[in-house]
Amino acid sequence: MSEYITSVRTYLFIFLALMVLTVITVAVAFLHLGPLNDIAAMGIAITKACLVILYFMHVRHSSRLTKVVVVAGFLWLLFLIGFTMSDYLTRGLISMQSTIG
Amino acid sequence: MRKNVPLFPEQASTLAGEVDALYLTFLGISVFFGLLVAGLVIFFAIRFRRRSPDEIGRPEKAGILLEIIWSVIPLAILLIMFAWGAKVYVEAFRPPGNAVEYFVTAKQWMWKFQHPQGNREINVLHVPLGQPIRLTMTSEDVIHSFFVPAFRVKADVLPGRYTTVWFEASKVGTFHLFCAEYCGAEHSVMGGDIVVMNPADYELWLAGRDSGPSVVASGEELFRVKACNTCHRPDSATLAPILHGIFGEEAEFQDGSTQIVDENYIRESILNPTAKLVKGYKPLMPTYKGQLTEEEVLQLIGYIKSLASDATESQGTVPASGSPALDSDEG
Amino acid sequence: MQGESNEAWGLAHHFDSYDQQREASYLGMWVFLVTEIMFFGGLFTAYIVYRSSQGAAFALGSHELDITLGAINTAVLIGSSLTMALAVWAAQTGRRKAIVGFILATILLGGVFLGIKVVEYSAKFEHHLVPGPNFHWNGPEASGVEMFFNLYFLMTGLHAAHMVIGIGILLVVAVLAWRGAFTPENHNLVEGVGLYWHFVDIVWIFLFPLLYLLGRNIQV
Amino acid sequence: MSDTVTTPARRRNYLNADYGIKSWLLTQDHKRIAILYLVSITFFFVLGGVMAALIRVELATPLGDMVEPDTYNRLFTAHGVLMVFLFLIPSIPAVLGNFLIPLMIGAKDLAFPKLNLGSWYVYNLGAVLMVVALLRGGTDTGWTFYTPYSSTFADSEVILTALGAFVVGFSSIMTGLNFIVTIHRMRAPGLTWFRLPLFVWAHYGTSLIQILGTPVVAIAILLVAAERLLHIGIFDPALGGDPVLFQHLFWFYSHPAVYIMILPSMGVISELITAFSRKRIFGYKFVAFSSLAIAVLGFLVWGHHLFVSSQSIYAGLIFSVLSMLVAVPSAVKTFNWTATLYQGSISWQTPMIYALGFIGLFVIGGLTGTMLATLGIDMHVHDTYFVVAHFHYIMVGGAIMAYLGGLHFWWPKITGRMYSVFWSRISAGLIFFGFNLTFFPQFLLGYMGMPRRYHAYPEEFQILNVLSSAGATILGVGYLLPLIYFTWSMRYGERASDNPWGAYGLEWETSSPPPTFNFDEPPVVTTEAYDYLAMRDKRVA
Repeated sequence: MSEYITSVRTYLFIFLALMVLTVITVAVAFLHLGPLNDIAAMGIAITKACLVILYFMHVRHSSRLTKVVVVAGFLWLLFLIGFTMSDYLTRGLISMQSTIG
Repeated sequence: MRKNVPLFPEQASTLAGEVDALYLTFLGISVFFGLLVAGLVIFFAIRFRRRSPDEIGRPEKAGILLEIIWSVIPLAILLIMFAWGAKVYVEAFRPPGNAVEYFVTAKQWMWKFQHPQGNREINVLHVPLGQPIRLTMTSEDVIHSFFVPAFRVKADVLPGRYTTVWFEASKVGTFHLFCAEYCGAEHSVMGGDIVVMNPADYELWLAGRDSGPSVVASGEELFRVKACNTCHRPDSATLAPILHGIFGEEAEFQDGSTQIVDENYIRESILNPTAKLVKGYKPLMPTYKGQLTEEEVLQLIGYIKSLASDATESQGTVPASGSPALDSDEG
Repeated sequence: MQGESNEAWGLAHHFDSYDQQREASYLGMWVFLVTEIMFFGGLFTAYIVYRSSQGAAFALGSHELDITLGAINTAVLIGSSLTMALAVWAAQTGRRKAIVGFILATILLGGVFLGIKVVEYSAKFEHHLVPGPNFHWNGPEASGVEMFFNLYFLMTGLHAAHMVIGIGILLVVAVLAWRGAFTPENHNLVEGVGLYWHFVDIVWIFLFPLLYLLGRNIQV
Repeated sequence: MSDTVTTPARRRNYLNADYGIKSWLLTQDHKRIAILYLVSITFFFVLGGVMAALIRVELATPLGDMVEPDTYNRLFTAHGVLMVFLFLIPSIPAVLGNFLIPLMIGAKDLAFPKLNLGSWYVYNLGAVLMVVALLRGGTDTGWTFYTPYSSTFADSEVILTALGAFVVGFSSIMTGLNFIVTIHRMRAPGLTWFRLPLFVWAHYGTSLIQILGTPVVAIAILLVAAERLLHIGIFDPALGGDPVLFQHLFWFYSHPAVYIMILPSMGVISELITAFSRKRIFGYKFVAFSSLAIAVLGFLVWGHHLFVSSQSIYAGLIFSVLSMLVAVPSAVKTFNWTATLYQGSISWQTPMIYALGFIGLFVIGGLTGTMLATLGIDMHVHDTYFVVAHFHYIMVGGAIMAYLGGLHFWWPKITGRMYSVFWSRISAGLIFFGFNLTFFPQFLLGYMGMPRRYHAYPEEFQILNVLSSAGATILGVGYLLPLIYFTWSMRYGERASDNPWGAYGLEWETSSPPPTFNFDEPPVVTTEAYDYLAMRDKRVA
């Protein structure tokens, strides 16, 4: 199993896509979209990160093991954030500090 | 009663029996499984001991059925225990509607209590038998934890926030109060006594000393001294929201979000008024950070809560006005 | 002892083949990056926790940041990722001088990024927006805004520290490349430092919207 | 290399391959690095043990009459920090794992030998920081560093100790990274995943936790230091922060960290049970996958440390039910070990005594753990001696029993010498008895309501405390014995054969002690794990 070599053209194309996405995300930030602003900003950031990971970091042409490692890394980040927020987002509901006698 | 050396703590609250039932059941299950495994291990180790140096064990076939059995049975038992434990826990942190509110302020290394009638105590709290009591607690410095083993209740006491715990004493006597969260040099002596008295004795005890103004009265006084009442008027909502009846209701903020008005919200509104601006008002209110002690903030909250019921009776005990927040939550 | 006889150029004694060695190195680097994800993850969690309760203050804070400089820096860093990727490509295809050139370009762009960051930091310093005893905020929500700047400095500071380390390693790699240490069979170091550099880029790809963009549209 | 000496006693091995201090301090041989770790962690085990002894002496009387309260707080903090960060977490992985994983998978070394040596130096750097903190008076925050006490109020060497923990964390990451890559990429031909020894599976799970958890506690510690030094408020409410966030970040690592201690122990026990029953383990795949299940589920339960910390009730419910789930794979392992004994050929050698003792203690520790995960019970026993007893049953009764069992099992492989059978059995018995006498009374104390980290306590708790202190004395003697007879055996012990126990495994197919590159011939694996039948057939043939 020898190494896959990404072509220079692909690199340039990805670079271009990243720049376009950067411009879009800045532009979108000034629109009034309500909660969609956050979603758009994060969606674009995730797209950019995926492009970097898949092409610049060669994960697209790597073994399944590498892909699992990458996914696991972000999955655990989600565990950390998600379960922490399970506390913070439910504190105002019935919690020991807001029950009312 | 502390003289004899028991191996089990006294049961002195209505909750204690429930916690013990849960614990003893679980203990029984544990002893059963513990003895089962230990017994099998010892029996096998003797029965199948090596008899010649070259002997090897007899390999058995895979036992999928066994694996499933000993995964599913423990899981089922554990889930039942989870549900039971959750029931007791939720109960322990949701005070009944008729609970009387006492205030607790912890600091390194003492407990300060205030009765609704105004009496203050340090490291000793007298409470009447058979009356649900709800503690609203905060800390002036680090995290402490309010722990009365005989009542089986424990809750951390945090700086900058209120936590609550409740109990209904079921036995007259004096019981240990401990700080259960490590809080510094004198952590182990940051304790005291909870003295449970017959209601009549409690009344006598209260009457026997100068109680000072009640919590609500002190709060009302502060409300005037700090000039809160120049803006927060009962009759006009031009400068600031009317506070009457807001407690337990939903407040709507500038950005459209809402929150139930609870102790933590009122605290935040006093100390950091612009953090959540009620819809339709300008950020005019100055902060009272550093100008009020934790106890004074609690008194103000007690006063504002007393406004929740329409009559401004300052009788001390917080009336049992139902629990709107809970009701709406349970929907 | 056993390995010494068949120890080829750049193949460590305990590996059987270049493929095995490369795969081990690539996997090891990714596992390391996973730890980096979790390292920054703690800060991201703190950010999300406080933003969820103090959104308005965070919006106020983001208005104090220079969106133009932020956007330029994003472009610069993405550019440096491109040159880094090309350096790896040069190593894969055995172009010695190209490796050195692309690495130097990466270092240069990284330096530009850090330079702009210094300009931004010093502006915050002048406006008393650096957390600590000297922090001063006239408007509303002082404590929330301070929290925003705490996180801003911690997150961008940790990111900048990673950049500085990256540049240091790149300098060493550039020298090694000049001496011809990398071959199409063995250029694991270039690949590894490349992965690291791209990771630092990805962190910034998230920091930029979180710190500079979110809440920008809210009037204050 | 022209080594013509053929007697096993004088064969070239990793110990006599080279001499001199430099050959040890600059070695890249995983076996020598394991020995370096062994020396370091033994030192800190003894130091932490001294702290424990002082604590137990103080607690023999209700009044805090031996040391000042502040001194006591520094003692239990030092005990916790040293034992957790400098002994338990590196113990089995960095010593036994380091030594055995390449041997067990038929590799010449770990994937990154320099990184491995580096991890030992990083470990020592962190350890030095902690020792300096100790010499400057110590830290009084408890090993948990709870804010805002640690970040604002404590007047002791918090930063140095925290920095030490931060640095040691990196050595743990380095070890984990090395193991993961090694297990994936360096296995001998024919050694498929399901032929791996369960010790290797357990270490794979452990490494996952080290990789995924350690960085989070590193950043949490860094934030405490930033808050303390620069007043950048993240956790202190006075600075606008939330102290509970620290608890989330801290336990995101520190709960799984318990599995860093217990998973390798389970791996050791699986090896011991099969070796001394001479039998394939019952339900190989279930035991193997339960290691992974523990590693993954272990990350989702940290909130059970926050049931009374003002965490929301909903979060409490989620974390409680997930904590119940993580108990199942542990139960599966226990039942499989027990079933393995059935119809085995059980030999009562010292390592096996440790293994059987482990099962008993681990069952108690595990069951009390599920009690603690039950919301209604935790509310009463949280932060009491019940918790202290529980985690000592896991960490001491579990991890240290397994560590000692493993050390007794592989000692002949590591040193090429046997130790005294008689004394090792005595010490195993003393440790088992002393341990139970020390910690079982603490369950009772905890339910009675004695909070942990108490320097003085009400009189009615004294009898149980005295029992506990008496047990600690016996336990101390029990730990001292191996220190003596192991040291003695290195010089005077009988020479061990390559496979003194008649155990299955690649590590037993090479010489004792192994040569520098582990195997004279690269091994090829053709049989399933623990296939004692095939092993016997091969020997007969």
